[in-house]
Amino acid sequence: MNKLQERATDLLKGGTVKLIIGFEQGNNKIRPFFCEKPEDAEKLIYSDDCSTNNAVYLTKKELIGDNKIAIIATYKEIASIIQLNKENQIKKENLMVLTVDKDGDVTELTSFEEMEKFCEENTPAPDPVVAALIEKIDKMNREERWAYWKSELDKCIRCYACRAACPLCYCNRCISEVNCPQWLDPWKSTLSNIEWQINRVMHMSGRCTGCGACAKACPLDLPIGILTKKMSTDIKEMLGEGEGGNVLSTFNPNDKENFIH
Amino acid sequence: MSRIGVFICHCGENISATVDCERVAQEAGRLEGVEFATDYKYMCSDPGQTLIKNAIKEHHLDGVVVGSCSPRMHEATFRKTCAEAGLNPYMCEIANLREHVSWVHEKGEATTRKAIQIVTGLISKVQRNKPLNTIKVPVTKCALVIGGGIAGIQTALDIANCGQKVIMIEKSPSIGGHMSQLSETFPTLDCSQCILTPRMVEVAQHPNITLYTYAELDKLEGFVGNFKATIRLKAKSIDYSKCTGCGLCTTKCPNKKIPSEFNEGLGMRTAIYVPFPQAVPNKPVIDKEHCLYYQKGKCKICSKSCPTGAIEYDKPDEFMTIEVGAVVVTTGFNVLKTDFFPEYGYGKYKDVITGLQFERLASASWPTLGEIRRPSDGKIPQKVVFIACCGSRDPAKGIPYCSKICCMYTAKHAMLYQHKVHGGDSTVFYMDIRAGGKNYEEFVRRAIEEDHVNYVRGRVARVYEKDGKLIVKGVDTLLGAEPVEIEADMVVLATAGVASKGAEELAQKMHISYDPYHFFAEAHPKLKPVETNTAGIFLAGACQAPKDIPETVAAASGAAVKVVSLLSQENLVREPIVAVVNRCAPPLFSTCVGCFMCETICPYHAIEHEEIKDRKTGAVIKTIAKINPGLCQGCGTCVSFCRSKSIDLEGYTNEEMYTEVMALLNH
Amino acid sequence: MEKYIIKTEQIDAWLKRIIESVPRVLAPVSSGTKTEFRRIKSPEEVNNKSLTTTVSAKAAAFPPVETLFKYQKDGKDTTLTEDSFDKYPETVLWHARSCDAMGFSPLSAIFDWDYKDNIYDERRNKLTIVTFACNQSDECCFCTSVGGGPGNVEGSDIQLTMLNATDTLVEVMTEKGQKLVALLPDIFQPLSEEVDKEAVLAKIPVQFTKEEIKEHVSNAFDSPVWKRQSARCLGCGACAFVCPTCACFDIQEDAHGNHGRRLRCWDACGFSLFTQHTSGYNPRPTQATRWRQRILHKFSYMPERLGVYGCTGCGRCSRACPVDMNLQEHLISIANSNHE
Amino acid sequence: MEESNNNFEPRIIAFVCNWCTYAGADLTGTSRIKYATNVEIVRFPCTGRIDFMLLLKAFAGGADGIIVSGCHPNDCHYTSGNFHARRRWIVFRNILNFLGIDVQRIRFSWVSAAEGAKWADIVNDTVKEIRELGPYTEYKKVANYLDEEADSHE
Repeated sequence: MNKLQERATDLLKGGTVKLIIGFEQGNNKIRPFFCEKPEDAEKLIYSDDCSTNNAVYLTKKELIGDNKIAIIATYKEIASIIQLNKENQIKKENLMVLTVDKDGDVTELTSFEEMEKFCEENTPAPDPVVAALIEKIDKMNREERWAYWKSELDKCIRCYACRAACPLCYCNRCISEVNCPQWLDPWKSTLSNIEWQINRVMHMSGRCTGCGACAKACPLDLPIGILTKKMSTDIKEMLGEGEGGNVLSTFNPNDKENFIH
Repeated sequence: MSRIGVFICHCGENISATVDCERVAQEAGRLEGVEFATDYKYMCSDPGQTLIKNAIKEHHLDGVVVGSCSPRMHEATFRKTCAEAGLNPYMCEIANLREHVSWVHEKGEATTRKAIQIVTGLISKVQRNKPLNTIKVPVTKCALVIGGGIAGIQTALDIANCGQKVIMIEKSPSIGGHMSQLSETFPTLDCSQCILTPRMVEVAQHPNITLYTYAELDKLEGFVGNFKATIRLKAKSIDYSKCTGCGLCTTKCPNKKIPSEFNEGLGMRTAIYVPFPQAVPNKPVIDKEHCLYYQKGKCKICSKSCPTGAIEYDKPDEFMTIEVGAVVVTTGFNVLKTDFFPEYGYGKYKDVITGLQFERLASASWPTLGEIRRPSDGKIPQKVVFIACCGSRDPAKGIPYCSKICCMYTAKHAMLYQHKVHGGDSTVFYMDIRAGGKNYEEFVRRAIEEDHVNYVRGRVARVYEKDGKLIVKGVDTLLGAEPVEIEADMVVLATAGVASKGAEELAQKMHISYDPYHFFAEAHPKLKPVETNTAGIFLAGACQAPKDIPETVAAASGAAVKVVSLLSQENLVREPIVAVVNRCAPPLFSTCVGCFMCETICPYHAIEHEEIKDRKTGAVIKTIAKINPGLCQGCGTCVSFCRSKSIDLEGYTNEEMYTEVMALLNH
Repeated sequence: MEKYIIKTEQIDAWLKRIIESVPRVLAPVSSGTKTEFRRIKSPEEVNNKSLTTTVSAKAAAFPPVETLFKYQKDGKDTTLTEDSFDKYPETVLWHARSCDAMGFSPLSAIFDWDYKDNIYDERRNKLTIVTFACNQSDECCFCTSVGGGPGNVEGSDIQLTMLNATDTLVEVMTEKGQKLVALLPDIFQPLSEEVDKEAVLAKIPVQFTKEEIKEHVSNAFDSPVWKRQSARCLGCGACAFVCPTCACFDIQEDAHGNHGRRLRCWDACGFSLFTQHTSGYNPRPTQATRWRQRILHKFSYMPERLGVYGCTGCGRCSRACPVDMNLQEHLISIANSNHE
Repeated sequence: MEESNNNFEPRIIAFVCNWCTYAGADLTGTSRIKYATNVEIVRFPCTGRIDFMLLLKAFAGGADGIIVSGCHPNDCHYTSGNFHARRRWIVFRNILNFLGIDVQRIRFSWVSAAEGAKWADIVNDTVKEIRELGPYTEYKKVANYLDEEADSHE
């Protein structure tokens, strides 16, 4: 057993935590793993190749209950945990955040300061593919952009995997499920597919941690991740960093724009 | 199925001249859910209103759309009409066919078409409207006045004289504020204390006013009509029920070298002290910072000398919670100290003083009995220079605004000096003379023409000492920027009026806004000058911006009327246009997920946390947002921000607005 | 059943003729990194290399959204209009797989269970399915474990099997299939000698039998297995939307004031609101209960009530799942369990 | 359906706040300043209340152009609603633009209760501009998804 598995075994045996959310080897890919029994700890692996952001499970009451749990976290999970905490969605006293370094050593991040520091030190390099695609679309004229997105989003089957995979899409009732009024047509249509993505991006404004789980979850591999990425980059440019990941519910009297006459 | 009534007003010919009102009514009548539609010459007239009332009753209407002038004109009228006929007034919508249609378009098909569209949109909206009831908030019939200067005194007396209770708190040991420090007042030169002290006494003796001096606001919670204020009663170290105010202790106190606040540091006081002879209450407090007993543990001379045994050293600060319906903030201002101006002597020349210090020198209650003697050696200054706009109107000093009172008091100072020092020579350096006010300009002219004060338009570059004289180097811009140099005996700086110390902190405690200079912000610069953005909190006096006494008193009386009109109501009746967080059946209870990102969006701090608890165990199931209807003003910013659409705005709900937009487009 | 041999290089000519003759031909087309059934205008558009499309072929007869009827209100009168069936085009589903073809039988069983769903039936009847037998497979495929196979002809009107570099076996199962052959009859050579079709098919090992699964799950309603298996499930609808047999739909109103239409659109039992009552009560309150429903419906309720299993082993759900909820793996674990 | 731009009459919905722009438009009326009939006003308490979804819905409902208008910065009746709205529009407009939605069709403005003439100008300018852009056909087309032959989507 490696150090992670040993630590996990100890935590579960000693009853420190009821559950450890981590990773295991799945079919050709790394997948989330819920480890409840010490004897399962040997299945735990550490990898930042998992397409899922496991912080998504931290807001699922049916899984967590009021138990103390541990999460084996990569940059993605930690960035989301920080944001979830700002949004009052985390009970810190019930959550143990564990990271594994290059040597396999397990470290517990006990405070949000430590988590912030971890994120600063481990910020992944931007995805060049995403950047290239954004650049490509930025260079298109408006008609081309519309044609591009119309054809891409026309494919969307509205399975909402993008929503389900996002740790920050934790609403009990999503706007897509509101029917008085029916903001979004609940059926697949080009318009409501586009509107859905606009809503997703607006709702993520300033909150998105850029983990990319939405895009990776899309069964049709639609380029929806670049929407949030583009929004995050531009928001920083247009409005600055925003306070506490909270861009649309704060303001600066000196916000600059050039389109209000 | 709805039963909507549509009433199209011709407004004489104001609407019907360009809109085919009859056709609008006809087309509206064909829409689904419309039970009755008609047009009439003057819908707001008595017969017009009767027509509406009769139709409501006869056709059992459950919603009304009136196509008429702007809702800003007659919405209240028609809502009242509906209410009189038994229909909930919020089931009435106004289509603006006059200001937005007939008056801005030529006669024609397009104009009538637009009128029909607008009416159609509102018919759809009103079908989604819900009956709303005005919100009643009980009112605690007592006002809190923070600050006992002239603003607070005037406010408190006006409120109290209307029969309402007032609690006044003042952070210093006596009320009176800056006005009590002044010598004479412009433009009449009557004695400040003579007009003020009777009012101070009146405050102390008024049956409706409870005065707490040496007291500060610690916390303010609640909302209009229902504030809960926590007051810190700073320990005075004296039992006022025993103290007779004989003053023996103050004569015995060994520490006599403490700069007196009242005398702006020009005079000294003891550690146990009454700030000034006319103080209200006229009983001492112990200044712990300078008291030998508190600092070194030894002395107690005051205690030994007190004939009634009123000294109590060990009493801590106390906290008192009071419930009030309204708050008036009258915390006044400060003036910049001279050390703010290195070019004028850096606070190092004793004879460079502020205007407020000059007030003390010229005051009849000063040891010289009003004879002007300079601080350094007590000589009568033969040459005095007054420098206006010290800091004010100087963005480089961080004070771009005009302090407003300086022009007048500088004229007054120069005049007083000329009156008191015969043959004295006074010069005023000024940028502009701003003497707007009743008898103000005449006053300044008098100083110049009758009292021969030398007014020089120009700025002073430097003041420095040379051979016992203060050399004032300036420029006279009216004489072609001619340099001017004056050898003065004393220099008086009209230093800028600034927000009082701690204003920012106080504003944050009360959730009221303030400007970049920490002056408190009024709700509207013209139409709501004494209101703040927080309902139930009012402003008066120089805490809002530099103000002179007449202005302060006027504002104070204005604020008092606002308070009285609020307190005279049993219940506050508020428009029910407020935001609400939805509630639904368990296990969800509300679609609100409690992210509380809406908290920062609300300008009124109306969003609170509500815990939903298990009925049996009391365990918290979830925490959701709750809008305090007493605080919410109905802007709806939270509504459009909420991601899960868990907040809605009564009167402008998501469904109502969505339906109206879609109906306008006939979609 | 008729069997022919066709030169592989001539297939495109045949397809071209089909495209010219049939109003709508759907075939796998590359779409970004994925392959999907799309309407094609020429044989070149077809992606012959793909194993399966992400989304199944069910949309050919059960589109993601379709109009049931339209209404127009005039004052107090309402007029309903149903779409004419002529609107539904004759369609050829080209280059489908056995598992796609097999999927239409559970779909039909659901839509025609008690009430005959005319709209579905009409679309289904106008559909001719040309499958290509699989000579490759991936780790998600398990058709052989649920009664299908890479060369299974159930549901196909025609099945093509590439025998070698030049020759393709053509098995014509139905009259509909025969009609397609008749479009270019000259290229089809009658089969002169028996060919070994099995030899060229992908080898997909049988892991369990569907009957075995049925027996296990039918007694496992209260088993903890559901919670364990579904722990990582995110509750999206990807598996249901790509599934060839998932037929859950929602009835929606597309209302615009005085006119509108009633629609049928895809829904998914994995969504938490799928069974949410107006009262707030949800009989399937957790993902575990929703996962159980999914498995039981396919492997217990459907065979019991409709005599057909709701799974073709196509593996699409496993490929689409963002968290690797591998159906085959879960079914193997169920098959190996002892009624927990 | 396609109209030629010459006799094309755009449909424009104006989303305005009650305290500034609505009152400003009232002043346009009291001042008897004439403007184009193509704009219909929807009254909101504050620009902060204007949901970005309503703008999208207006396009979906067939609007060719949109006006959004409220109090000038620092003049908001509710202190900061317009500041919040401004941020929202900055982000929203950016996203729409990236998606290729024609942001030229949304005119944002500040019109105070005293700017009756400005309101007339804004309406006339917007109508002129939208008339030049023509009907927003491409958006209407996706909005009418179900009108298209449904099977052609597959």
